[in-house]
Amino acid sequence: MNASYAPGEMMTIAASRLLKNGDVCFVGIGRPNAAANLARLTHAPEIVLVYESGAIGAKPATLPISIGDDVIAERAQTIVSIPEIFTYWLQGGRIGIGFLGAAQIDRFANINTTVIGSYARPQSRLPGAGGAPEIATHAREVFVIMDQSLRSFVKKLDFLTTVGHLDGGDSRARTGARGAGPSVVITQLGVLRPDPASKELVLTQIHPTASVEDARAATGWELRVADDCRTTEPPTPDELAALRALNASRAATPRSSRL
Amino acid sequence: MNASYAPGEMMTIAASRLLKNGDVCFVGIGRPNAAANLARLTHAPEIVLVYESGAIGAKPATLPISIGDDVIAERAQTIVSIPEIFTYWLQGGRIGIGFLGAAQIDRFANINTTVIGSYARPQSRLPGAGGAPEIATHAREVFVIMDQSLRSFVKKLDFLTTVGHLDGGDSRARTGARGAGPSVVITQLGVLRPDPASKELVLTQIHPTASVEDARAATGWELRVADDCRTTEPPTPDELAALRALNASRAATPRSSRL
Amino acid sequence: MIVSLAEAIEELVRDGDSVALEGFTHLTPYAAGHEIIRRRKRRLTLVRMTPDVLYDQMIGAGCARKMIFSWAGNPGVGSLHRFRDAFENGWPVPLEIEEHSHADMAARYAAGASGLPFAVLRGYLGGDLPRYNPTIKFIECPFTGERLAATPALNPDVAIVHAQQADRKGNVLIWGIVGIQKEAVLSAKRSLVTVEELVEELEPRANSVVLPAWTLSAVAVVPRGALPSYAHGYYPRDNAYYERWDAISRDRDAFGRWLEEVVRGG
Amino acid sequence: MIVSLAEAIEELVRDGDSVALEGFTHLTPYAAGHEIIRRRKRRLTLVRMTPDVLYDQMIGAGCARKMIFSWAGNPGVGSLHRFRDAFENGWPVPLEIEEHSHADMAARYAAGASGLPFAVLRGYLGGDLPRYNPTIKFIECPFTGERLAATPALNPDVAIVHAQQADRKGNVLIWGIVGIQKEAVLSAKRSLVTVEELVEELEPRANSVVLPAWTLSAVAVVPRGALPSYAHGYYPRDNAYYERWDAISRDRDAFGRWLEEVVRGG
Repeated sequence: MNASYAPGEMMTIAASRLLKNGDVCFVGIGRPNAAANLARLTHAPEIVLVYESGAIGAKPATLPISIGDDVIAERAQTIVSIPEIFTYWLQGGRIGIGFLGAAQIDRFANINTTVIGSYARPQSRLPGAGGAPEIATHAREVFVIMDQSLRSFVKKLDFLTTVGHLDGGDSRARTGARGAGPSVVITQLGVLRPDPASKELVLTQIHPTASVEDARAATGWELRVADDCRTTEPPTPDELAALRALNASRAATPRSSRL
Repeated sequence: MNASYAPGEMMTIAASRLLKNGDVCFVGIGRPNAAANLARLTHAPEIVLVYESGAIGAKPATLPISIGDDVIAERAQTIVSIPEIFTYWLQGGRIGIGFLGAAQIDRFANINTTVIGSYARPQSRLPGAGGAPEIATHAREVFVIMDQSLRSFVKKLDFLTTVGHLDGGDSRARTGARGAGPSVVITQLGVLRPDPASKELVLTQIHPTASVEDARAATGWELRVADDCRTTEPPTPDELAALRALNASRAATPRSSRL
Repeated sequence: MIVSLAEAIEELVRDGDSVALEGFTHLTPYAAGHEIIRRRKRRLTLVRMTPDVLYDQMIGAGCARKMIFSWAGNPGVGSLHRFRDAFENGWPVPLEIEEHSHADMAARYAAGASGLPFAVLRGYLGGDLPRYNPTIKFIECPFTGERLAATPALNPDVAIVHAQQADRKGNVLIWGIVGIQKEAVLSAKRSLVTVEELVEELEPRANSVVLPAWTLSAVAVVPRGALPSYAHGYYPRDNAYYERWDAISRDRDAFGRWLEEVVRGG
Repeated sequence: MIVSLAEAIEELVRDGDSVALEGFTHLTPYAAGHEIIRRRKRRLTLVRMTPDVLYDQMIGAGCARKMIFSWAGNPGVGSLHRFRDAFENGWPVPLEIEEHSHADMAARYAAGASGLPFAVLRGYLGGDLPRYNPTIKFIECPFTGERLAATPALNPDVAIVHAQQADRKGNVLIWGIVGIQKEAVLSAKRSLVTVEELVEELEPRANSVVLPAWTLSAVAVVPRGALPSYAHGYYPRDNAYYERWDAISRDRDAFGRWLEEVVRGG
């Protein structure tokens, strides 16, 4: 079977491949959650999933809709309070990978999840910081997964919620942030990684469903492309099957309710 | 039955009478522990005993030897970590009565549990601060129970481990301490309470086994005696029986062990 | 100690109070929030790490003049339209906001519960939040000289949380995702816990939190009091409710009809 | 991950290290401390809230050059005579001390576990400890101006604790008085947990602490490894041992005989 697949599926699968067995991953909601659980159900059964709701070593039986769902609690190794998860576990430097989504990103992988437009008069009001600023500060490295478009890959963020590589170079390290910052950005078009010196995001992989031109056209700055930019391996049938089963497991809640 | 009793028994019983049903009492080891548990087993069954080992609502079946004993853990309402007991519970202002022992006390109920003699060349090295400084700072009031003698009731402490009323008057309040400080000192001779204005300890009760002269002779400063200094009610047979049963319950550990 | 929900809200929540109805996805105290709406409490400062549909409802009903938070949204669905209407258009009353990160809010509650005036965290360096929120300051470590964020302790006038069980004396047991509920209660001047049921004896289990009766102002028995959020061991989250809220909340009239129904005793 | 005690101590504890063997009456890691004596580790900074007989033994054996603590004694019995001999007479080697209060030490461990460089507490105002301990400083709250104590985070080179159980992957379960063990482990650069037994599956219960294997450097199975202290659910405290220690520790020769026996493999 060599089923066709959606770009979003490629994105989640490409992200899940980057997670290794035994990694300790602080999982944001949405695509990070799907990718991290896909990794756990495929090649990384011993991955340690940590959720900001306080669950450590979570093994959700179905895909949680929110990071505080009961399926996250039910088979977690332990559950701690929210102050503890952010102090002893995240700020304490115990997290290997912080896995985030984002609404806007710039060329140095700084992230906006606060507002599009002005703060006082938003064009679109986003949820805000949540755990992201400190996840990005303290995790040893950060993965970002998000849709790539001219709306999201912008020259200048409307609001700098979460510091990635700040102004590039060593500007992030000079803030005192202990983790190394974003090491990879996965989109529906490809994979970007910061240049080791300048920290500017460089396209290093393009998915089979997209072209380098697509990626350039979906980026609000002049996108750098690696000389050795390679094509992502397409999803294997096993990966696709596992991802689809995971998505199908998401709680359907047919129960009616008064509003 | 009107059994005779030891001054130490009178002291513990006099202290236990000061604890009321429903009080939340942070219990130090030694006599505070005996007095608090006696209160729980007699007139104050709903007293809430909190131990710095993290036990909240402890109801030890036998008298614990140390504040971390298993009998404290076994029937406690909940057990929290040591950082939590000192932050959310003690410093958070949830403790009504801090109940302390002491090696030395001065006329303003300041306490030394660190050293007799000089710090570098101790004549007697005591255990140190433990939880006492913060218990005395944060509890709404503080009870002190200790033997009264010229060695212990001193004009000047060798070391000020735990602030009582500091230099008297409002000097304690000016440190920023939130609790009201020591409200009573119970000894084998009687009971002392701070003068409302000067905060100097005043003898307000004398036990039937002692005289005011005994108390004066066992005090290293000129002891003030209240005009209405009264004689403590002697132990009732029930109180004595309960205290003796409690003391007898102390773990005997007949088990031999290699050293 | 154990009172009706109506009594508890009337007694404990006063116009102008800062009120934290906490719950991290799990155990959101919806019934209590709806009672606040019904009793027409006004000018509240609503505090919560993750304001979701409940605060959208309370804001739409005109209960709030300010919201302090770190993540506001209808999880998995989208924006909070009543919140946006209040913040952007002042409808039905103007809403001020004060925004932090989760780590900060958690530290602020913990500081409040600990009797400290402020919290310290490694964070915010380089980001925009401190430019918009003057309560975020920076201090130097007196030992290393490092620059750290400092924010004021949270001590709400009232904290309200929902829990699974209380015993007849009013001791409370919470399990599953325990979130920030303990800290919210211990940081507040007054507190109310609504519970699914009264039991003869609490049986603490792994990862459970016990709140002794003497740390609380009141307990009210409100079965299904967390719906449409979930109560671990009792009922699942009603995800459809959150989805339906999107349409209702987008429209002032549809919201008005929802509100009338709640006020009538829904 | 799961190694012998001898291997673990040899690998993890290095001459000159700061070492925290924690346990608040409960679960004191005696076997590990005796192994440190046997392997003749030297110039250690011994950190513990409540140093008792174990640290007296390690100090008498010449392992330590400094002790950081908040309450030192043989609980219910009296002084630590080997500690006094080292501090007052430099026997067998001079011992420096650094003294705090419990609340401070607990806050220092918590700060260390939290990746913060210092801890803040309300305390010490008016007392003598800050005059003798220059690591206790005072800072001003940036919001209220209040004066608060600040002390440096504890991040020992090694933390050693004893627990009831581990599973075969090295995940650890502690219950009963959980004390400061979690914070000690999470604050340390390296860590060893000795356990009563290996079990197929951990069963967390009320008030228990789970330390995932990936937070630890090593686990060693050492049944009765906390004796003469107690292990909740396994054995009671051997109070007679603590009483007998008083006579042994008062006398250098009696102590020397005890030491020989331990080194021979007691």
